[in-house]
Amino acid sequence: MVNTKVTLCGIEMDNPIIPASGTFGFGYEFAELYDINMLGTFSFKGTTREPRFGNPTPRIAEYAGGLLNAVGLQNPGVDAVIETELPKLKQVFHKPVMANISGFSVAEYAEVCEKLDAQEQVGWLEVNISCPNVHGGGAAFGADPKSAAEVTKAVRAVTKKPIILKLSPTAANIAAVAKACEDEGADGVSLINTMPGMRIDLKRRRPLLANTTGGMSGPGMFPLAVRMVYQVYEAVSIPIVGMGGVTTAEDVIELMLAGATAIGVGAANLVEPYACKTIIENLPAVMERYGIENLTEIIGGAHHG
Amino acid sequence: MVNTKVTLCGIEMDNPIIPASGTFGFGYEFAELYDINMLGTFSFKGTTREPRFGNPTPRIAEYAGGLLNAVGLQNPGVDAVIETELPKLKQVFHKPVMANISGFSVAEYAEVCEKLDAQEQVGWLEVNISCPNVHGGGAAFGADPKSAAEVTKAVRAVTKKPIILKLSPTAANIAAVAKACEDEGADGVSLINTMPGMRIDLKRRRPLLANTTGGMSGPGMFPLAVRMVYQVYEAVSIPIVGMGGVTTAEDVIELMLAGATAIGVGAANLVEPYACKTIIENLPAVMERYGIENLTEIIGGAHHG
Amino acid sequence: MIVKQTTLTVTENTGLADGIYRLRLVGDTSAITAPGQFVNLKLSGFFLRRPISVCDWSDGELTLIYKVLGHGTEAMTGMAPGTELDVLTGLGNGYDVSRSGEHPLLVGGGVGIPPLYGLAKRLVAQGKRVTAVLGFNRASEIFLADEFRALGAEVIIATADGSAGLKGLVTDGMAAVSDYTYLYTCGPEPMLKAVYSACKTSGQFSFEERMGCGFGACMGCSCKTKYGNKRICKDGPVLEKEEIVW
Amino acid sequence: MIVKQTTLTVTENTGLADGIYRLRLVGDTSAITAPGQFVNLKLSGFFLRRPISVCDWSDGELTLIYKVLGHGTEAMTGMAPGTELDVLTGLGNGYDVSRSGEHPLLVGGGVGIPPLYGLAKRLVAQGKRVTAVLGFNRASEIFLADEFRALGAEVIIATADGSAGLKGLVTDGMAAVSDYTYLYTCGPEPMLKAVYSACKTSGQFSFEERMGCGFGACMGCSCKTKYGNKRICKDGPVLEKEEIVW
Ligand SMILES: Cc1cc2nc3c(=O)[nH]c(=O)nc-3n(C[C@H](O)[C@H](O)[C@H](O)COP(=O)(O)OP(=O)(O)OC[C@H]3O[C@@H](n4cnc5c(N)ncnc54)[C@H](O)[C@@H]3O)c2cc1C
Ligand SMILES: Cc1cc2nc3c(=O)[nH]c(=O)nc-3n(C[C@H](O)[C@H](O)[C@H](O)COP(=O)(O)OP(=O)(O)OC[C@H]3O[C@@H](n4cnc5c(N)ncnc54)[C@H](O)[C@@H]3O)c2cc1C
Ligand SMILES: Cc1cc2nc3c(=O)[nH]c(=O)nc-3n(C[C@H](O)[C@H](O)[C@H](O)COP(=O)(O)O)c2cc1C
Ligand SMILES: Cc1cc2nc3c(=O)[nH]c(=O)nc-3n(C[C@H](O)[C@H](O)[C@H](O)COP(=O)(O)O)c2cc1C
Ligand code: FES
Ligand code: FES
Repeated sequence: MVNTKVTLCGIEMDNPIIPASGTFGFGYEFAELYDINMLGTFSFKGTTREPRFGNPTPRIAEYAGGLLNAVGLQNPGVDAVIETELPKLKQVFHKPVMANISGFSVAEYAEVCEKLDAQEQVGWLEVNISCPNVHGGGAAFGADPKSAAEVTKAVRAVTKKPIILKLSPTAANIAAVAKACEDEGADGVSLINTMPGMRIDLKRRRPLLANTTGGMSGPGMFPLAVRMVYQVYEAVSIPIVGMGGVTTAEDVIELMLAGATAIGVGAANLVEPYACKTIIENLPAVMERYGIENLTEIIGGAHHG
Repeated sequence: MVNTKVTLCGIEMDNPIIPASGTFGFGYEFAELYDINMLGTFSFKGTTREPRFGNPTPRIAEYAGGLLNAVGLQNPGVDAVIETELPKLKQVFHKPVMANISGFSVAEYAEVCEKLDAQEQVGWLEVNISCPNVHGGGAAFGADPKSAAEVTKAVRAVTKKPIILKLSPTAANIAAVAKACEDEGADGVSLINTMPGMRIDLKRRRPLLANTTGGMSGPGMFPLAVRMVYQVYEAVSIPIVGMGGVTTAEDVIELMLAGATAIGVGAANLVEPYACKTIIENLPAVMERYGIENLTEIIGGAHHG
Repeated sequence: MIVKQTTLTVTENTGLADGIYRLRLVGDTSAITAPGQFVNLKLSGFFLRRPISVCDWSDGELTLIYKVLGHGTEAMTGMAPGTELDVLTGLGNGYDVSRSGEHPLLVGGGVGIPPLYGLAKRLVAQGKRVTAVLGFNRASEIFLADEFRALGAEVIIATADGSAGLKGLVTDGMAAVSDYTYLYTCGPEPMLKAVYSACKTSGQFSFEERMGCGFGACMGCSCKTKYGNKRICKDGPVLEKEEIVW
Repeated sequence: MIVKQTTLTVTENTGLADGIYRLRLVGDTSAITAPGQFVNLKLSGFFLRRPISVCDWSDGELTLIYKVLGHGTEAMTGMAPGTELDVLTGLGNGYDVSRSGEHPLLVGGGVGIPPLYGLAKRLVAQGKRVTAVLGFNRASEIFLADEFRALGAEVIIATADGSAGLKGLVTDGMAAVSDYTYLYTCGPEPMLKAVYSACKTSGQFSFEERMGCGFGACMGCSCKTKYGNKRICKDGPVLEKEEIVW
């Protein structure tokens, strides 16, 4: 019997599979399809201080390797998440959940994290720093080490729960951003968020997405994710949640060899609602095929040898 | 009758299609398959001062959106290109060719450009600044505006031929790099070069490519190319050679609407040796479908309206 | 709505009109509970599924009608009988037939017409008097009109170029019907807007949006309504006239 | 070599041994001119083509033998007769049969064996005495041995686990042949290296490499030789013993 357990920032998980934020809502849609307690955990929809409708539609486009989305962080706001979503979630999910937090200022991150820190159901705080800093000329917090460090510091001050900074692949040097987060007390990093891309509607001769650009995700981003996880693994000693284009149990092994301790699965859930269930069910057989007894033993394995 | 002609840095081309550097060798392999004079032009294999064998093999891997390559600029060196390749090319290609130049120092770029400037067959000098700067800690010249400007300036000093700086998608702000090149006298920019990515061999538990990382290209990169061409178009007024994942005549229209004057086709040539011929043959019908009479009229079209 | 992932087998895939095809499938249709719901088809070589309205269904059989629009629907025309398709079924809320009154008016444009067929069939079965206004660009694109008539529905055709029926839009067809009790409609958004303005009763409007998932997970298809934000795929595609915000 | 892109139709796709399949195709084979050349197959759902050696060919017919290694070759097992394949044919230099002398020795390991079959056939047709040393991991993986015998070749089997023929490597099989005039070999690189050391004559060695294009355009498959840099796909896959640099 192989062992799929991993430990992420001190919390043991039955397996490394974490549906990625924004692709699993608050879990209910999937709970109607299968018992989501089989998951390692899941990261809920990116939550902000105020309720947000997000961007106008169309918000979705396609490309050869997956999809582009410009949802624009639609969410009911942190207070409604706490009052409505978490109690509903409690009925169907009995493990610590990963809270995903977005913000447009350092103060907003801290405020939202502080509120979610008080929620017993929340195991980890995943802080998405791919959002534009409204006080910083609109560049993403995750674009440079300095602003990433600021967010980390502010969040660290308000919670003792594990904080995982979610990094953007647009960073000029993602390893440096990860290191800056670690230095300010981050317990982990997760990567990669989506890569900004664009499609144009040939008939209208205008950008297809109402928001002009959207984030690329899906299997077309997988080698980028592997490369960045590999680079970040060499720069930090905190655990990495690897994601970007994972669709199979083999992909899980590949990203873990690159250095990930746990694995986010995003786009795959949208087109294959049972994707995470299937990956978890296939994992033991794939581990056996590659002679892996304990999943933890392969984390970062591609760096040695 | 639709008109597929475009003018790139003062040189008129029958159509905008340019097989991208590194995917078309010096043209002979394709000249055996079809008359390559039907092309707009083509960009020959990246040429350096010294002959280079490049990286050890394996140099090629696959992903859902295309391939990764770590060829590592294998080429016979500029002197052999001039003595052997260009005379051979003259037999089969009668249009101005685009010379693609790589280097590892500013001086090398200038020296190679100066030599190729003297070649009558060369119409444009495409200067690939995605290479690591050996005097700059190994970061790519194209990663920041300052080093991109330095290369442009040095090359500008040795040639009156049109120089086109080839930009890397890893730049934190590719529009700023393009602007810096324009300011130093670049006649055009081309983008995007490949995006560094990585695959891991599950059996060996080691990076699949001998070079660890390789450049991602093919249709999985197309929305990234569209976004970057769109952004650069807003920042500069020199023409853009757009490329990255183009496989169809529709893709050509899409990148031109984003702002490209001419279109590079790379990975597609490798798996469909007739890709460029097919695109050129399909272009008039696709133009008619979208009501385009003159291709030039749609350049940057997605920005208005 | 209860989503079901299932494998359906193509039994027929034939052209009905210019660029319009009928796809018949057999397999488990148990998740389909109301006309106006849709299914989401996995096509080989494409990442996103393609949402197509249920035109008609029975136990074990499903009929879809699709128009060739882009690469995906183009590829669909090549699916031969015997092809197995991975399909998410039971998506969307669908129309509420209990609201129709005695003389429901059904207004459809182009590929908005197919879901109205399954609706008409159920309304007729309940003894309602059904009038259908069907809008097309031109005569060569007309489909399903005879099938509506065969159900016993009164059919009014409108074509933009006047090559068949009334020359004009579906709203011109609606003007010819004075005594309808309720309205059901589906079609492109500009048409829905015009129908909304012309509509003299309450009614249900079915919307289209580009979708990431089709079952409520991604917020790709959100719209604002008077009753709050809704997802076209899960809380729709059918909205009440009263809640619509244009 | 003259590259030709053509459409070939599958007529047979059957298992020969553990994980080993024979694929027969019909269509235009006119670009194939020498044993040891290869073709490059477009598989639906994969970006890169898959290079497979020509096992045997005649005017209008082509036989390939492939081993299931990864996702692409796995998908190949599902290609039913009638499937049309986009194939680049006529790739690579192939073996030079004129060099064989009277008693050529052919040494193949695993899926390095198929190209040697087409070679053996042509050598036998020229009246040469052919000996083939065929190496496998175990008895259940043996294929083509009977076909070599049917040609009239002497066959020596070596299996790593001793479950058939000699227990050992192909070099153990080579040791049993003393009077060969020339050597042709194909197999995994460690085997080629061992064969190189054991080889007492001149010979030709066929190499594998991951390929971007397969026709010389991308420099994806380069290797160094004593005669300069070569592309396995175009200047190879067959190299002269004398030029090899390990
Ligand atoms: C609830 C619903 C029901 C539908 N019912 C029908 C029907 O019964 N018959 C029919 O012919 N069409 C119907 N459509 C529209 C149909 O989904 C699109 O025509 C189809 O997805 C186009 O795919 P494509 O690959 O040909 O186009 P492409 O433009 O190549 O597709 C690219 C992407 O955009 C999406 N897309 C493009 N156009 C549309 C559109 N108009 N609506 C939604 N997504 C789009 C595609 O799904 C795909 O994800 C329906 C759409 C929705 C949302
Ligand atoms: C000149 C030549 C002749 C060959 N002849 C045969 C033959 O007759 N029979 C046979 O079974 N195999 C042959 N091979 C090997 C065959 O090409 C690979 O087994 C096959 O490409 C693996 O594809 P995959 O999708 O199953 O593996 P994956 O690992 O999923 O493939 C991923 C990528 O790596 C490439 N790749 C993986 N392994 C190899 C390999 N060993 N050599 C080259 N590319 C590889 C694939 O082509 C693909 O581009 C030959 C290879 C070469 C270069
Ligand atoms: C529709 C959609 C919505 C997303 N919303 C969020 C979000 O709210 N917060 C966040 O941190 N990441 C969000 N992401 C990014 C994913 O969590 C993930 O990082 C990314 O999609 C890469 O993984 P994938 O390729 O498996 O999808 C979203 C992605 C998608 C596709
Ligand atoms: C095998 C290979 C070799 C390449 N070599 C070069 C090169 O020598 N110089 C260069 O500027 N770009 C080189 N490129 C990048 C391409 O010219 C092009 O910018 C990139 O591949 C994106 O286009 P595509 O997606 O159409 O391939 C190479 C790409 C490939 C796939
Ligand atoms: S398409 Fe995903 S929520 Fe509607
Ligand atoms: S594979 Fe492209 S040159 Fe050999």
